[in-house]
Amino acid sequence: MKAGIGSLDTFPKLLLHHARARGALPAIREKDLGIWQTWTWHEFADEVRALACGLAERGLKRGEHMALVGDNRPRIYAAMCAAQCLGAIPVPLYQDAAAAEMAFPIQNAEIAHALAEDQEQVDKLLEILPKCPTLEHIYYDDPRGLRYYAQPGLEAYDALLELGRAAWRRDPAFLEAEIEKGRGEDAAAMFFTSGTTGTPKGVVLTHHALIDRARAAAEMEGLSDRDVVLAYLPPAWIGQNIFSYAQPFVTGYCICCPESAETVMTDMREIGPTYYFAPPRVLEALLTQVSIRMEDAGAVKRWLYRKFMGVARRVGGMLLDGKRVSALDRLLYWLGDLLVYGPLRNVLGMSRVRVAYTAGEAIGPDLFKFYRSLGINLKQLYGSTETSVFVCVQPNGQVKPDTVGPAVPGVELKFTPERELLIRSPGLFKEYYKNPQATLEAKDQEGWFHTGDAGYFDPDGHLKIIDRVKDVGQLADGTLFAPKYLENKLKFFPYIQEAVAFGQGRDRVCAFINIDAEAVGNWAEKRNMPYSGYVDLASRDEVYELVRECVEQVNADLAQEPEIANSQIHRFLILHKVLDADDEELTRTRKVRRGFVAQKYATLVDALYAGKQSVHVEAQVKYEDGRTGTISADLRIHDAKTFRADAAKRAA
Amino acid sequence: MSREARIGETVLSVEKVSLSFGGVKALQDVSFDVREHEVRAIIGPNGAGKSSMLNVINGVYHPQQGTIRLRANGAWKEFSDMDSHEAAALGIARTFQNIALFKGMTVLDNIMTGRNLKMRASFLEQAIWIGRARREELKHRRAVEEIIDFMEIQHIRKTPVGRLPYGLQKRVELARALAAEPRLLLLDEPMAGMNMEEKQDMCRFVLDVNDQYGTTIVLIEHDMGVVMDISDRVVVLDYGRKIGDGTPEEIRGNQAVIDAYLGVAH
Amino acid sequence: MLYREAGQFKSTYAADQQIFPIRQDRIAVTLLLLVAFIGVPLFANEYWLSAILVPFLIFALAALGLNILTGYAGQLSLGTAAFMAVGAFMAYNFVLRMPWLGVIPSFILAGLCASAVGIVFGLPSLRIKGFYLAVATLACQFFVLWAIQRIGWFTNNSSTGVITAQTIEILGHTFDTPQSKYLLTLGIVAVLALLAKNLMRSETGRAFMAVRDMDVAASVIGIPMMKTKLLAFAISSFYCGVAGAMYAYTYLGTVEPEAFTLDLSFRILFMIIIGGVGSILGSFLGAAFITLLPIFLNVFFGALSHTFGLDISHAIVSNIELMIFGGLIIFFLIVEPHGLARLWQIAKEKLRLWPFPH
Amino acid sequence: MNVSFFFEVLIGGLLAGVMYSLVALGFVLIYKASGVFNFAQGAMVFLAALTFVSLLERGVNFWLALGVTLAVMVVLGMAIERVVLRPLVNQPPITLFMATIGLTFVLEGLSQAVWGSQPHGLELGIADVPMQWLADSTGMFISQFDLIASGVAAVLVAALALFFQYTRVGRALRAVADDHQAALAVGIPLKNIWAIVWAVAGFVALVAGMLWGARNGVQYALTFIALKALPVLILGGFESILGAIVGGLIIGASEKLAEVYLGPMVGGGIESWFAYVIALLFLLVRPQGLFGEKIIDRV
Repeated sequence: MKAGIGSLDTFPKLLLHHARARGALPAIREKDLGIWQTWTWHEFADEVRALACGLAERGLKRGEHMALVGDNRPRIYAAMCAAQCLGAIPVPLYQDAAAAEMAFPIQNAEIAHALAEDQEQVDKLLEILPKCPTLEHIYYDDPRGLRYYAQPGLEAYDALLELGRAAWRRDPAFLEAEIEKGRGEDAAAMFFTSGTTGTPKGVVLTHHALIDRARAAAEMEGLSDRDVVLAYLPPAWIGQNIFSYAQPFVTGYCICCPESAETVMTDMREIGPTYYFAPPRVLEALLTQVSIRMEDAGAVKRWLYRKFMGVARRVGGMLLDGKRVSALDRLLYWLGDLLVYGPLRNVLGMSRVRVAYTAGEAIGPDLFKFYRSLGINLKQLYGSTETSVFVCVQPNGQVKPDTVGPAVPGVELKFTPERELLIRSPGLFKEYYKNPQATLEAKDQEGWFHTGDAGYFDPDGHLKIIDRVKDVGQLADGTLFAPKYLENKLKFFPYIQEAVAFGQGRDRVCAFINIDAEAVGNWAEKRNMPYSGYVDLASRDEVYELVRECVEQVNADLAQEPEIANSQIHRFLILHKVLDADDEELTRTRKVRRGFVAQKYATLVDALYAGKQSVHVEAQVKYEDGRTGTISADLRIHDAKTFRADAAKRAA
Repeated sequence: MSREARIGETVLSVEKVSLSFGGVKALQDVSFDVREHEVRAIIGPNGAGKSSMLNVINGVYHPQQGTIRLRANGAWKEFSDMDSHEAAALGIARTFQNIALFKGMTVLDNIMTGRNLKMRASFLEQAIWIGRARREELKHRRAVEEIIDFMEIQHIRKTPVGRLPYGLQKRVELARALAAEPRLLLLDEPMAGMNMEEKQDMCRFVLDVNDQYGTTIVLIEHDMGVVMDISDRVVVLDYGRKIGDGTPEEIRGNQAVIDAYLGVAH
Repeated sequence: MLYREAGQFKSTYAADQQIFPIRQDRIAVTLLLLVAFIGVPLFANEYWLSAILVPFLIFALAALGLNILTGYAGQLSLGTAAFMAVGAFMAYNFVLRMPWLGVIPSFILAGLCASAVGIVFGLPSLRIKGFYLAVATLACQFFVLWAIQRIGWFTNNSSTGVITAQTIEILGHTFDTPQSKYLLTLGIVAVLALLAKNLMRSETGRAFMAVRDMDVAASVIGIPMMKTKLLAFAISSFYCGVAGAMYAYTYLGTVEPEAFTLDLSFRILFMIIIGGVGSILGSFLGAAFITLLPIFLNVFFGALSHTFGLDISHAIVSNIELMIFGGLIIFFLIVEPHGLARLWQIAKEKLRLWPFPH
Repeated sequence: MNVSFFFEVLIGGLLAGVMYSLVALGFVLIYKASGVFNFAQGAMVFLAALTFVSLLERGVNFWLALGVTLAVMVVLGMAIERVVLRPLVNQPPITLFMATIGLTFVLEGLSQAVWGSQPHGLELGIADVPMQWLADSTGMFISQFDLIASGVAAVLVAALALFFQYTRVGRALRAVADDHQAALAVGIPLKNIWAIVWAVAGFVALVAGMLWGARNGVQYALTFIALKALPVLILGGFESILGAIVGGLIIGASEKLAEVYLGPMVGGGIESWFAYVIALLFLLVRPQGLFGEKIIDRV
């Protein structure tokens, strides 16, 4: 389907449109200097124009790339659009990436211009400068600490803006013409996917792809210029960018940038977004926080919370889906809303949320139901960088915890015999930058994108994703082994932060566990158990006991599901360190890199299967400041009870 | 332009100052000068008269002998006896060894008090909250927010200072002093009682203040590492007398200073 | 719980610094004002208006005055009643001798006279602190009462020292019913409370608090000690003076100097201790508490003697009242030195975070 | 001007001053030991006198009544230490001061609730008449009662001075007054000391109550004598027994002289405030009082 997107076929054109149509409405807010500083669409357009002219003066040309390194800041988004005005392609980079990780994209795209948020980011760029000879211009937003930097080509954003304003006054027609030259088929942005293996790939997305998908989803949810979004995830991630750039440019809604990472909770409460997006790990962290804070509450509040959360679990989701509920339950839910759910939504900043999405990985059904039972319209979404996000979305009233909904209008789906999902959509990426080989592997001649995800449709036509095709394996006896599925089940317990399951080609399943230091720490304090830190906590008998109970509960659940009843976890150990993206054990989006972990901790895996009771480890860890150190510990391995899978036997 | 190149003419000169309390001689015949934009450290063993020296400079104590000369707006002002709020009006701000915040007020209000000298509205205008009073209040709020941003204390701006941990209180106190936009900033042991990380942060703030606002800084500090790192010149006091004056390198090699430090059992 | 603040964000400093930044508070205060200005005069009976609400408002204003001096600027005063006396008798003289002036200007001038007295007796505060100062303010209490009793001019040479307040007439309208007196009192108190709030949230208020919390530091950042302290005395006395004028005009009608004894000063001090030192809301809460407690006790002991047939004399009740007042003061100082206002603040904080405990 | 009349007034004033000193002494004792400015001292005087006189009126033997009253005051002192002061330890002095104002109300209410609020006469067997021999020889009319009362007060002061100087408890008290922390460190039981001090202050209150009660009657107005003692304290300093005595004499004398020579000019009744004005004027010159030490703000 080749639905037209009209004459406003690029983001700069959309911007000018909003500046005309709703110039006085807020386009972007930022908590800065104590208040929400606001740019209207008109002001934002002015800023973009000036910046574009400034960049042109400094030599940014059509087809070139420009790097953007920083947190969610109005100026980062302004620069994104300014580059697009000139036909250049913005490349947002993860602001928390190490300097070395930034080198590849800059070399790969031969980037000459970069905007850095502050001294920290400038330092990183200067560090890799010898490896990136193309990088000539580094602009910085916050001048603090940069006064004595003598690097040529280093220039303040404000200076660039001044330069641009002067140029704009001299020749306003230049920019108009440049914007007019833009076409929907042009590349709009390039996002580097972290990639669970190998080097990152630059995913090139066109204006058409992004605008088309953003609009399809916006129409489906009835988004308008009255909506408000909090931009708090890395702008280099498509999952944030689509909500804080593409969709506001399509609908004209306002995005809000928090003051800092530490104040996201408070800022969210102040803003009260109407449209919200959070990956499951954020929702999980929030729930953990709710549970911990509620444990500190007085007896009356705890009783109220327990009672009414029970009511909510029973009928909250049904009420949200518009199903029939008895009058008594309605009354109870109304009371609960007054005493618990309403205030809870309020302190979480979710009072005004009309539509909330979660995506990126599977979400525990209880976690998912928790938010829905509170009356928050949380829905699942399926998509990826290559598809401009929106592939499947659960429509209102048809929300299930274990599927991601039917295809969004315009998207075609089908499966290969190996259960791999294929997608054809106007939102598909153009190519992997300078990587025709990979492009060809991912997108076939007929335009089908091979997702690498395994799944199937349920009877209602909703897509259900189990795992990555390459990760879905078999135990030695040939039964299905879906490690991610197991891990997600484990991670739903508040005490377990991360889990890694092994079993491919083995006779049984074993697992690594990362405990949640905060939740378990709290639990320990309640029991007057002194401890010195994560490592100490992770080696306690009591904690092993706690985790064992969780594992056994998962086993009991698994015993109910015929296909994977054999995947019950027989043995586990609690890892001596927290898996960390800095140690490459997780991706930047915090997904476990299972292969890497298995390799790195091969001795531990062997010990699990060899039936040993304990194993000695020594591990290198990288601290935040870049230093490395060694941890050594004796890890104990515990057995967990497994359950007879009656159903499985009967099925067999 | 490098940092050193910004250091200019003398802005403060302490000449033969003596101070005593009922027979106890806190300072005897102390003279030294401070140049524009420099970071000047005063060091010495406990009881050497360091805090007294700061108290003399900003008018909390009045020396029995000697004068202080301060260059303000291109002209020299000479004084030996003035009130501390007059010193503030001349552009001298300071922090205290034992934190002297206003415990019952929020961080924001504490820092706002630092701008009291810049407010012109009468109390009647303030009571009615219109016109100049309101404008001033909003204008100075913005200026204070810049300082809050600078000192990275956004997350606590509305917290009563009494509830803050020690390290943050020190930071708030520095912020309050900065709010006055002083030309001369006196810091009395800004890093006392801090852990390593807090000390590093505070050093960075002191240097940033010096860089960004060009403020001349006189500081008392015990941690010799810190003093050697961040100060341009150092004065050494012992028993109320000056026993050394020069760059950190010179002080390191000064025998009198070494003796003074070895002589006391700290 | 009732505070639903999500989505209430500030995009200007003006919005951030308003008196009630939370929408729910603005609604509650508006409702309260509507009830006070419209509901109460319509429905309250004469006893409630004249014997409870009017004195409550007047005491609240006096407590507010004392709170400015003691709670905000940290200077303890035991001479509140004297400033009220100045206000009452000077208002009487202004109305008597300059009838063309009008009542409201007379009240203002009377307040200014109290300010002048306040400044004179505030002078010692430049040299002394704490209870030395408190004792010094006693001098004001005794001297002022003596002067009013001995100098005939103040009482228009009334042989008994008793004065009778003239009828209040503003712009041709006579305030002689309980309703109209209540409304006049309420109007004046509301306006003055607003002015006090504004003052306390701006530079003057911060200077007061700075002097209270740490005077050396205040001086070092440039706050002039003399001006600030004397201003605190002047403003505080002004409020007490106006309260005194209304005490004579809208509450008692006829007053004698003995109405303004040290006991009254203590009573008002108790209001701010119980209500909350350094809080405008506290002045009102404290005044309400101290005004209502005796009424409550009378009713309580009345019921007690009725049910058990005990004969509890008035003397006993008033002595028990003394003990309860004293006991409450000690209790509050030990348990909650910031009084009812802090309790309200804690409760509000809980409601804002509900269901979380912190 | 009549010289002998002047001396008569002066001596009368000085004798009255001794009585002021007696009350002021109660304040100083407590302030020295616990840093509390006990506004309730006046109420304690009232309570002591009222208890004593009520017991007498109920036919109790003089010495027994004295003993019982003393016991009441000691118990009260300890109760105050336990209930009021201990929970407020480490609070700013002004808070403690306000607490004692509250205490004043409690004590006043308590004494009247127990003993009733009607005034009582107290007869100690000393007539308040001029001493004839003195009047005959010098022409000055000096009250016999005043003289004896002063004598009692002087003995009491001397006894207290000896107590402080020569007893173990007295030395501990002085140590506590100098430095609480240090006293704690060397093992002086602070709480016991406070209780003792309050008990001693109760005793002083009893003596003052008896003397003042005998002179003016035992009634509510007795509480106001505390207000008389306050200017004495400002003048003499809160920490000095000597200051209380000298201050009392100065206030007593100047007040009487002013009343006689200045009073008629301004309409009389200036006793109520004149002492305060003297104290205030004095403060402007010497903020630390007669014998107080200069305080330097350490910053």
